[in-house]
Amino acid sequence: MQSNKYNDLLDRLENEELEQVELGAEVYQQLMAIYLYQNKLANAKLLWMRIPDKLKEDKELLHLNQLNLALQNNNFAEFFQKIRYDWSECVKPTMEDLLVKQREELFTLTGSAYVSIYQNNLLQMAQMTEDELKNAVAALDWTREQDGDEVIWLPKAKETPPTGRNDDQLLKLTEFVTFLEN
Amino acid sequence: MDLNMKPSLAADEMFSEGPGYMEMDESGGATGMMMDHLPTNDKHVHADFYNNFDDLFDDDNWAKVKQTGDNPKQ
Amino acid sequence: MPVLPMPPLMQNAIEPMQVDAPPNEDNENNEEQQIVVENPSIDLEVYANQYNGIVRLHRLMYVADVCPVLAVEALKMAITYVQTTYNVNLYQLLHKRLSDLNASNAPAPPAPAADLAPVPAAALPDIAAVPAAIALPPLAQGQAAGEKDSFAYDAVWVDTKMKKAALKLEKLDSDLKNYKSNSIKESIRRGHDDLADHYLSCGDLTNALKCYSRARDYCTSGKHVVNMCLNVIKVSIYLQNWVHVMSYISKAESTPDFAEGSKEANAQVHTRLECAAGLAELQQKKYKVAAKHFLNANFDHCEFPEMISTNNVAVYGGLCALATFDRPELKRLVIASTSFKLFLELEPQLRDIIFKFYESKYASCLTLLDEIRDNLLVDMYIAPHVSTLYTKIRNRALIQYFSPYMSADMHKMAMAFNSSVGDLENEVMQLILDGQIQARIDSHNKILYAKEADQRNSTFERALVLGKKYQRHTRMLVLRAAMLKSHIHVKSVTREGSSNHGAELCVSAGSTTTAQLARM
Amino acid sequence: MGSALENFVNQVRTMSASGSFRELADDLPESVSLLARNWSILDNVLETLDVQQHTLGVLYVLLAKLHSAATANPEPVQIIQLMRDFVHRNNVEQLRFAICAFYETCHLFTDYLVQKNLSILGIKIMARAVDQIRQIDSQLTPIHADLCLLSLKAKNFNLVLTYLDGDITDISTAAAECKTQQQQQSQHTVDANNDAKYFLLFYYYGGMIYTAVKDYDRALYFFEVCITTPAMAMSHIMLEAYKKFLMVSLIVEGNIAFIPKNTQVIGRFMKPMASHYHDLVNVYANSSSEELRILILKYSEAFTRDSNMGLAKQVATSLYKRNIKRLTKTFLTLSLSDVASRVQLSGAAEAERYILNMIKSGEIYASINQKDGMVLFKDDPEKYNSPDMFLNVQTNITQVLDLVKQINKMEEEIILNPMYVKKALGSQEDDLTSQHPKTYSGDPTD
Repeated sequence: MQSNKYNDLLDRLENEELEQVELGAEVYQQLMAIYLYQNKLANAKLLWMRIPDKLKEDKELLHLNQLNLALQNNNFAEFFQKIRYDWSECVKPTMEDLLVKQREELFTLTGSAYVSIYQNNLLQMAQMTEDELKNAVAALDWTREQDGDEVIWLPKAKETPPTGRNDDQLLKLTEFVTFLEN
Repeated sequence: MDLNMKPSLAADEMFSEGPGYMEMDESGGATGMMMDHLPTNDKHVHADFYNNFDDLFDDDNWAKVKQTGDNPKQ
Repeated sequence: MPVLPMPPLMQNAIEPMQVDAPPNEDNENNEEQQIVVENPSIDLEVYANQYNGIVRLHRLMYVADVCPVLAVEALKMAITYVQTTYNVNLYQLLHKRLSDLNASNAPAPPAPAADLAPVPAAALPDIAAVPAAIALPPLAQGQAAGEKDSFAYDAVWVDTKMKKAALKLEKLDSDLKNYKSNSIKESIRRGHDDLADHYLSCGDLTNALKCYSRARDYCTSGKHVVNMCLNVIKVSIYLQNWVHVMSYISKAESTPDFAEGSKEANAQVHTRLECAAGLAELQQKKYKVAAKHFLNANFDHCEFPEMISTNNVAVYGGLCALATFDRPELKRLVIASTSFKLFLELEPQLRDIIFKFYESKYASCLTLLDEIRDNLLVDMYIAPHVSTLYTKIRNRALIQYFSPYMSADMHKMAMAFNSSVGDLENEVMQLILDGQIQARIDSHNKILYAKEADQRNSTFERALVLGKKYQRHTRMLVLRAAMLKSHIHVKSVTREGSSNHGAELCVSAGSTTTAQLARM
Repeated sequence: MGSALENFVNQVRTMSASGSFRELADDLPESVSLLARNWSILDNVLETLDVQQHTLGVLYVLLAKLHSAATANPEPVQIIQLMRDFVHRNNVEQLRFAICAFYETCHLFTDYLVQKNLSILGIKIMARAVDQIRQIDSQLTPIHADLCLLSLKAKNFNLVLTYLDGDITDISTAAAECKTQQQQQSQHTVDANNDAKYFLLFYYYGGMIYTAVKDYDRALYFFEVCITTPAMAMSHIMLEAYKKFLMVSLIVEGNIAFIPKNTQVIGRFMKPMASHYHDLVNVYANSSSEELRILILKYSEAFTRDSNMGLAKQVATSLYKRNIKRLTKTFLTLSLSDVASRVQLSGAAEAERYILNMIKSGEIYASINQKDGMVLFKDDPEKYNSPDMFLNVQTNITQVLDLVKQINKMEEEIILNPMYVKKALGSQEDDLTSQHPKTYSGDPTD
């Protein structure tokens, strides 16, 4: 799956933190970015609490921490606003992945959680322009309604693809059958 | 020691709303008596155990609180 | 104003021991907020005449307590009636209350005094053991017209009655003493009963109870024993000692030759016991059992003015049944019951209510119930239970109303139960949470949908939960075994302090076997 | 080096070479005070010893170094390096002869790091120490608590969680270890309650770690073990665990899960000392968020002093959620403003935010209709017919079967135990004579 894309890097960084006496801001930035990407918000919070005070003035770390707060409170508007930032090289790829992943999750959530939603609320949450919204929604075949001057979207829930794990089931059944036969 | 203990816990008793363990106080009946007449100061132990941590369970203002980092608060 | 134990004036002032707290301190008293009844439609005269003896006095005083409109009339009737008994203290008590009432009414326009403060018995001047004639403040110049004098404080009556009472007491006492000296059982027994009757008339309940029960040792026949039980039951009801009432009922029923006697007398005693049991169960909130007792009463043998009236049996039995019986029971035991039908004829309104309930005409049934509410609130035995019984009846109606539906329009339902949709929503919500209805409320469209639980899903769900619980419990047991094996328990710090010695001194929380096992 | 130290070194070298580790282990405790006095030249002693061959010797030098750290005031990094080197290169067979001393060294090392704010550097070392000393993975040792303390102090739980997740089936205690080795215990471990202390600390600190990472079920399990430990006196660890147990119980179950009757310690000692927390439980039961908010405010000083204020706020949030969940049991649809008023939230907007969060976290199944300003509560979509569910049921069954096998294994151990057999047979004989033979359950725990 996507989310363990950074696991090896993560292990290395976590190990480094346990052994080095003095750590630069960069290790913490990368760790924080990966925790956010893997949605391990509790780890991100604890990481922030153990960062030495003098490093807490680092602008990028502060920014990353605000992203964590936004995610923790499901404050989508603030998250999508704050993620637009001139990230340093060591975290740029992770941040891009994070944006894609969070946007996708937002539309999946809205698909299942809303019968109808005002367009401007959705724009506010996703921090998108109307056009961006249009093509984001195109693939999801949501129906659009006009109520006076208000545009309303009627989202449709995506069918969750069945996880192809019924081969274990098959295995178990064959075991039962063989057991019964002899 | 009379080995004839309570009949083994019937299945439903095990899963009753609150799973009752072996009734320690019945077999360890002596604990009840011993407790009564010991003066209270004997009753408190481990008073000095290390419990000086920041509040790790606060979800809303952990970012603003001035982090004490590792240094102990005493 | 301190909340008074219910009803305050019940206790007779003579018994200082009685003054502080009524014997049965059950929680009924603290639920009792002082109910103020606005406009009961009962005719006090007719109501009071159904009873005699202490019951009439207690009921009249209760009416005076709760119903400002009838207070004066009730007190006056009580005073005239008490004058036919030796209960001097109650007379003084009642008179004091009447004068207070008139005093508080006098300046105000004839409208009923709003904050009628019943005189707490405890506040009365402490009456010395020997009832000496106490000088009462000269009667305030009440403005009450002609009949003022007939209710003026009659000191003469008080003196004569007291002397007569004392005299009679002495006579009965001496009679009893010499009966005992020549030890004729029957006359001793009757002596005790007479003495007890006199105490009762004086309003001295405790001594009356003592004498009646002492008669037990001199009973020579089953009939006597039953008689003694009935007396004790009667006084216990006045004292509201319901546990005592119940025990003597079972004593009476288990008396060997209770069954022989003539069919006639037998039926009467039987009905009397049923009514007493009904009253006791009602006070202990066991409404279904109480209903069953009242339904067993035999209409032709139901003359017990010293305990309960036939109307009471109809009302108490009918209401309790309506609140606790399901439809088949209501039909079989009440509506179709030939014996109870006679009782219901005395209370046509209640009969209509029961029939309307059964015919699911809930709106009119509930309106009728509201109409008779005030009349019930003046009745001292049913008053504290009215609100509970009414809620039970209303819930039962709601459940039966919805049972045939897959979905019901809540506006219609609200009208059927004369309540707003909002209140109905809350009521139905509570019924769903209590598991009394399987339904869900569509609050947006105000429709109530029936909803059966999916058995297959809930079985799977419960099985998985059980599995998790089993695993957690077993893991904890395995850990516990390890703890016992390695003596993990918190010892109190003993003076010696050396760990080994410590372990010996106090018995390990585990059983001694494990201690020996470990030293193996 | 002084002559005394010289023969210490010779003793260590000769006895290690000859393999008589038992005798060496018995003699070494006497030289601790000697070594501690010569703290300044301990480094040279270390140079003469090799961790691999003279594990016991090096251990006692380390112990002495830690004992004298206050006066010697060595460079922390040096101590850390020494300890790291020891746990990685020591010879376990030799170490097994002085387990008590090893436990004590680890305790002192942990206290040293905590005091110097270098807990994070001790985590890997202590994890390695635990791996080394425990005989089987499911054995609990006194130094597990040290690992938890360091992780808590450092707020870094990635490593310790693996030690917390496993089940414990056996416990190694200093008392048992020292008795078998007849070593006279140094002052530190003589306190009768020490083993209980480290046991309780493991479960208390473990409970806190699980609460920090929001694994409340596991946290509840740990706290429950803590407060149901048999006790003749009230341990303050149990008291703090009891307070957190009450709060986590509210978050997980909505009421007090259950407290087995066999703990009079709770009823008589803990309840009065945790009255604020009991008030919290009682008010929570009234399901009024407003009342709860006022109570938490009122006791905020006491909760903050116990560092439980964060948990108290989580309890408050859990009540809002519980009340919303209750609505799903009775309503099919409900306006958002009704939700807000029934659950005492500020308004429809906040109600929508709570509901959205709960949909996202899977706590409820619902969908919001912004146009009509209402929410539609749906049934749990789980129909128990998917392959994943089949697998879930399957794994549950295998777990249960494993547990049953384990219980049977334990029972066999007990039944073969001669002492037990004598007891069992003994009681049946006199039973035959006195009354009819009584059955007995082979209940391992009693």
